[in-house]
Order: sequence, then C-alpha cells, then structure tokens
Amino acid sequence: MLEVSNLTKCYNGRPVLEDVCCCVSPGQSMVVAGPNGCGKSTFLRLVAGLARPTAGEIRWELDGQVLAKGEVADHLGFVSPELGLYDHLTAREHLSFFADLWGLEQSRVDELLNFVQLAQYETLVGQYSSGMRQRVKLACALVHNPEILILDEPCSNLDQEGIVLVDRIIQQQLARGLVLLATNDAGEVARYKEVLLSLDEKAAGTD
Amino acid sequence: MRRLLALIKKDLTDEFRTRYAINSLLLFAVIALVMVSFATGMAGLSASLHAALLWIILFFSAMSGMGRSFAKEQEKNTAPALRLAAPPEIIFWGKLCFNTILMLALAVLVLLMYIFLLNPSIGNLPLLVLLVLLGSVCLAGASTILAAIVSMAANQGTLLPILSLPVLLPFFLVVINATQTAFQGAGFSQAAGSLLFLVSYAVVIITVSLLLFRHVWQD
Amino acid sequence: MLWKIMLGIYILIVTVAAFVYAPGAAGLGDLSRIIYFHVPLAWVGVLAYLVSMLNSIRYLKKPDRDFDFRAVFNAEVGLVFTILATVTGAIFARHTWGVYWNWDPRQTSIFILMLIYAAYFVLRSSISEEENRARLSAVYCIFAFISVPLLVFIIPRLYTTLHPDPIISSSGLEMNGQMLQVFFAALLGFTGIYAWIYSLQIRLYKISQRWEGQ
Amino acid sequence: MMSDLYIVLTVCMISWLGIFFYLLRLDRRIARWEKKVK
Repeated sequence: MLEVSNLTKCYNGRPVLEDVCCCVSPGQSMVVAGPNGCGKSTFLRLVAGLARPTAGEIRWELDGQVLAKGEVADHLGFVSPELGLYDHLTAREHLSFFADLWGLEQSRVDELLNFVQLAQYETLVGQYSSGMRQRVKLACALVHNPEILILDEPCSNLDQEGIVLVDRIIQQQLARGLVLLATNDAGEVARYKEVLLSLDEKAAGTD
Repeated sequence: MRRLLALIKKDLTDEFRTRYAINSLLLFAVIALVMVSFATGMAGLSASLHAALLWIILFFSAMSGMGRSFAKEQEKNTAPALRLAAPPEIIFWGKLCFNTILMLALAVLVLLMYIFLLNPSIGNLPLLVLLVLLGSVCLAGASTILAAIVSMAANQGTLLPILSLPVLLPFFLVVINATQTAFQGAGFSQAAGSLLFLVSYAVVIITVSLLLFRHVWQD
Repeated sequence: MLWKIMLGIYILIVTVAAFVYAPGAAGLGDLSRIIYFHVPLAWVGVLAYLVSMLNSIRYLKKPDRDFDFRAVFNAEVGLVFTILATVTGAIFARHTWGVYWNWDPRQTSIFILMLIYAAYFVLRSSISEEENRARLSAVYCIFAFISVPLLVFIIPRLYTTLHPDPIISSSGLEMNGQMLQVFFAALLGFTGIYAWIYSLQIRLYKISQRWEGQ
Repeated sequence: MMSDLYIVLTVCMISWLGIFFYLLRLDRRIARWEKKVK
C-alpha cells in the first residue's frame, strides 16, 4: 500500500505540488486527475522514486513490509509519455534487454509480445506508430511482474483494441497489487476511481 | 553480470545500427591525423612531439564520441526506465565498458594510422601499444562520469573537454612522458613507474566515479 | 570588531616586516620577499578549494542549500586567490628564470587548480535547475579534487622543478629564523583574511535567506 | 635599489589598507542589514 503525506515538490523555489496527501491499499486503483500543469506527472515521478520530494513523505508497504527507497523500483512498473524508447532496437530486443536487466528468462519475452499483440513485428521501434510504441512501453513496464503499476495517460494514442488491452492489464494488476493512473478522460476516471486524487484545486500552472 | 552484458549488448547494437559515435570518432581522428600529417610534412619530428601529437589526437577524438551514450539516453528519455530497472553501479559499469571498448577500437586505429601517415621511428613497439591501450582505459574511465554530468547540462559539445582536461592533466603529463621514452626505445623496466601510475590512476578514478555516480544518476 | 582591526594592523606589520625585518635570501636578493605573499596566497587558494570540496561532500550527504552556497563562494574566493598566486609567481619567475611562464610543474599545478575552478563555474552556468546544479557541481568538485594531490605530490617528483621548495631548503632558498618568523606570520595573517571573508559571506547569505522568508 | 624596495612596500601597504577598509565597510553594512532584517 501507498501512503503519501504532505508531499511538496519545488522547482527553482516555485512549488509544483504542495501538501499532497493520499492513501491507497492493495487491490485498489487510484486515479490522479486535474488540468494540464497541475503536477500529475510530477506526482507519479515522485511516487516512483524518480525524483526527490522537497518535503513530505512517501511510504510504500508490501505484504506488511515497508520498502526502502532503493527497493521500490524492484516492484514497480512505470509507463509515461515522458518515457522514451530506443529507436534502433526492435520490440523483441527491448523486452529481452529489460528481461536481462531483471534477470528473467527469455520465455517471458514471447509471452509479453503475444500479450500486447506485437509478436509479428520485427522492425525497429523508430518506425512504429505511436500506438504501437505505447504497447511496447506497456510491455516493458510489465516485464518483471511488478506489484505496483503506475500509468501516466496509458490510453493516449491507443486504438479501441489497445484500450481494452489496458483495461485487461489494470484488472490483472488489481488482483496482484495496486494501480496508479493519471488521466483526464472522464470515462476512465469514472471506471477506475476507487480512490480519486484531484490536483485541480491548486492552479500551479500560473505562469 | 548478466545485467552488465545486457547493457553492453544494448549499447553496441544501438551503436552498430546508428554508427553515430563510431563515425564521429573516426572521422575526427582521421581529419586530425591528416591535418597533422600535412602540417608537419616530411620533417622529422622529435619523439616528444610525436608523443604529444598522438595524445592530443586521441584526447579530442575521444571527447567527440565519449559523451554520446549518456546524452542519447537523456535526449530520448530512456534514462528513467534504466533508473528503475538497474542500480546505478551496474549502469556505470555498463557505460564504462562500452566507452572502453569504443576507446580501445579508436586507439588501435589511430595508432595504426599514425604510424602509417607520420612514420615515426619507434624504439619499443610493445611498450607503445601497451601505453596507448592503458591510456585509453584511463581516458574512458575519467570521461564516463563526466559524460553523465554533461548529459544533464546545456551546451554539451564544449563542456566535456572543459570538464575533463583538469582531471586528465596529471595523467597526460605522465603518459606523454612515457610515450616519448617508448618512441625513443626505453625498456619496460624504465617505464615501470609510469605504468604503475597509469594503473593506479585508472583504479582511483573508477573507484571515485563508482562512489559518486549514484548522485549523478538521478533526476 | 576588535579582532578585525587587529588583523588589519597585524597584516600591516607583517608587510613592513617582510620588507624590512627579514633579510633578502642569498642568491635571490630582495625578490625573495615575494614569497611572504605568494605562498600564503597559494595556500589560501588550496585551502578554499579543500573547504569547497568538503562542503560538496556534505551537500551530497544532506542536500541542503547552505552547503551548496558554501561550496560556491569558497570556489569564488579560491579562484581569486589562485589567480593572485599565479600572478605573483609569474613575476617571481620572470626575474629568476627570465620568463613569466615556462610550464614548470608548480606552475602547471596552480594552473590546473585555476582550470578546475573555471570548469566548475562553466558547469554551474550551464545547468538551470537549482537542485541539479548543486548536485552535479558538487560531484564535479569532488571528482576533480583527485588531480590535486596527484599534481602537488607526484608530478614534481617525476619532473625536475626549478621552483624553490618553500621550507626545506634544497634548491637555493635558505631560510633563516627571521625569515621563517615572517613567513609563518604571513601565512597566519592571510588565513585570517580568508576567515573574515568567510564569515562575511555567511552573514550575507543568512540575511538574503531571511529576506526571502519575509 | 633600496628606494625601489620602499616603493613596493608602500604600494603593498596602500593596497592592503584599501582592501582592509573595503572589508570593514562591508562588515558594517552587513551588521546594519542584520539589524534591519531582524
């Protein structure tokens, strides 16, 4: 489970997030919503441990054990438009690279390629459409079966089939752990908001 | 170990498909060599001049290519995924190995072309080769963490040589001096002190880099 | 306030003593008097760098803007003192060796110290985000420090130097008791100036912090 | 030769006094600011 208390992040002295508190239990999905520039992505980056908070605390707990800062990444899958791919590798090479980094078998690669319906493509990722790239990102985040899944605008660029895929991923994930989702799509918000974190009361994008 | 190999394999595959670093390194080295060769003509250069020229060419061509691997991760936004998937030490070793491989390949080629184009008289070839290879490792070792720093800053092109020079200068003083004696035909026993210095320099610089890298490798 | 005025008078006395009380060194004559200023300047330059490096380490351990500020202004102070030491050294070199600059190992060492400071500021100016700037420049400050001990201790042993060894007389500069007294008095005095500048900067920083708070 | 020495000495003393009074003035000004900020 995730407990966030009084989380604040400043860039060059200007606050992007101020005093955010929330709590998510295992099996729950949380939706982070709010207008552009309200700090959704920053919030997810902080929670994932990719950026350091200016103040406040983030506490991850898994099976009753508190995760140390360095351990969080081992249990976490992260998908975000801010994340890039290697243009000159194929989808298969991406997955086997991450599988190697996590020390997993290559069978996992085929499994995932089939799951995101990319098995038949052997071209370089640089030539993919943005929807296919999004699928590669999803697959890369799922390689090590993380208990925590953080999705930043997961359905952007995806076709109907892809959106169904994301829904399946989220449902599977909820059986195993928890999901944090940042989105502005009203349908998705309604569908997944077991916990809703609204960041819109503070208009941070003032300048 | 498997993670390390995966990282190196990924970087090498990427490099072979784009050939960005290889091309810029090689072209830079060739241009520098040809210019030196034109400028000096057939005039017989002294051993000290040969040593200095060789290392100047190696330094600047290294600087033009070393920074790429980190800069690319940063530009293409692939760094965060790496941060999540592997501890910083592994990333550092991976990049270090990749840079070392690149640098060794470059050093061998530059040395061959240097001998071919400028025809220096070489007293002790094995020692010369050893010095160049050992020196390449030192160059790669020092510039890896600096390349990571530079990848997060603006005006990347000029920053890497500026940052590396102060760190590398003690190394250059020693290696140029030793290379000169190698051209003149000194034995291994004479160069033992310098070789020892180079090895310990590489060890110290890589150890310190390992300690500091976790602070560089975060956003 | 009292110790500051005393420091002023103290340095004045040391200056007079350097020119009048201490005899000129054998062989070098009156020119040797420059060491009472040159060596302390270089000493403060190195000391400031050391303090800057230590504050960089503290910053990495605990990211507090205070430490970053200390590291920066120590680098600034160090740069000024290092440039002054280089200039005074070049004057000395001109009169004893005939040229201002000849890449003597000692000159190379101080030159590299200047390069590190310069590179440090170039790096800072090219990172816009405050936290990143503080962290990365702290890493560079520590990393570049490796070459300082290497240069100061190892290189002069590999190469013959013309630079007079400051205290142990091996290459021409014999110091007698009076000279040593003035020499150490000058070292103390310049360290005092450094401490003064240090405290001024810290106070100035605290004022600006409180100003922002209001 | 002797007079040269005194010229250099005078220059050194004057420049030190300049730096000294500059620092002293800065010190006083900072002290004033400190009072104001409190």
